[in-house]
Amino acid sequence: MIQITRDPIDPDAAIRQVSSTQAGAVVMFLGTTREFTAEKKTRSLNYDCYPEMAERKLAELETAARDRWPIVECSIVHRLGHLELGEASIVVALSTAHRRDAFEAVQWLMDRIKEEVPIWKEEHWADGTTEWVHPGLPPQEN
Amino acid sequence: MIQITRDPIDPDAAIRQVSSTQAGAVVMFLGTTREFTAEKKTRSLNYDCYPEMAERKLAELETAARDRWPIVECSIVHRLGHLELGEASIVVALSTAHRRDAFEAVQWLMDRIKEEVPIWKEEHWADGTTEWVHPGLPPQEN
Amino acid sequence: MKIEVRLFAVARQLANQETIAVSCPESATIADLKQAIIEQLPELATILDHVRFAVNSDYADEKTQLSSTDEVACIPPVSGG
Amino acid sequence: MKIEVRLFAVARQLANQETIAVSCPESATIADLKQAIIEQLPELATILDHVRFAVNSDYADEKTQLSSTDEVACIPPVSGG
Repeated sequence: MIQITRDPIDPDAAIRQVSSTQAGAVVMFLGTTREFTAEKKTRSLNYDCYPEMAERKLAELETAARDRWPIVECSIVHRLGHLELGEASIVVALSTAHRRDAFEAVQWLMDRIKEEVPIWKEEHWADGTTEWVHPGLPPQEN
Repeated sequence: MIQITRDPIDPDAAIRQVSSTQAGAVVMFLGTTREFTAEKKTRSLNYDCYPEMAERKLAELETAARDRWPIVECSIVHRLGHLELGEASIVVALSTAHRRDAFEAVQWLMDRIKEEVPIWKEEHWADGTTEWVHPGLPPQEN
Repeated sequence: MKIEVRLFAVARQLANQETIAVSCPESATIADLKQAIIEQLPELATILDHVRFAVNSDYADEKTQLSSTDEVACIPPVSGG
Repeated sequence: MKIEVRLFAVARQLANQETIAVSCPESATIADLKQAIIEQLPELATILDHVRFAVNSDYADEKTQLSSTDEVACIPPVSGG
């Protein structure tokens, strides 16, 4: 199941959704808003996305993961909008018969999501400035 | 935090316990009771342990994991006694600043727990027979 | 033809618009579109070497040909997850 | 001396006891204890090549020396998690 939402993420709902008597292993990744990046202090985050393409890319990645690993159930939820420190921006949870497949599949999904899915994070630094995060892009003069 | 308990495992409590504004990543593993092992059908499981040593070994493994990875918070809970299909026998959840450390640490802990911690699983097969699971031990005539 | 290009994140911030309409020759490719953007919206020039373009919600390459009905989007390096 | 050995899982099932008291020579090692178990409780002989022993909640090896106050446990291959 794929979801992009402005509501707070409920990791327990994701775990319940993927739990199954066909599975011996559930692995969950939760991305949370960290206070410090190197020495810069974050006050909050904002996430924006290209909604049609983001949903499509997430669905494609779920399908590709199911082709590679024997996944029983899979749930990917990404949050948008304003996030306070400690709040979750993403949950990826899935179940497999054996644990190695579950660890590999969740890591692969997270790696691919961070490369391919058109979602962007805006840092709201504690010093009052804001900055869109674009790995590899030279700093912009605004 | 280490816990060995006869109560049902609450994965959400483990996630809340390890979530932190110092961490950007939470990884959780949940081991659940699978219905089929190869073609044999399980009705339920029973877990027993050597309690003093199991708690000590789990605490040693948490310490060893913290020496290897920059873990912010860690929770390991193992269930004992009678488990129905789908119920969880173990949760390992931990948080780190960056996700690769969290994935590595949880996998390492699960591998070590399955080698070193004196806890045993008894299969109650659907055909009415029971069997202690001892990897590498030749089948016993009872 | 006019190509409508959706902008996100720093691209939207630099252009101060959610969508731009770019004049391109017929059967322009993504490479042609980038050249046209540099001429018409020089404020986006600094990022164009580092962005990808999507056509109808799929990543396109420099040689992808465009038609005026395509949904085109400028995708700066992503940072979700 | 008498060494009390705690049994778990299949070991407990085979011996039908939670604890066994094994007669050993003074300063016996784990290897000596195993030999004594084979003689005194032959029903455990089939598993002894595949089990580990713990002394005071730590895994011991064949050469570990025992004293009568040690807490000794027979640890068949574990299957938790």
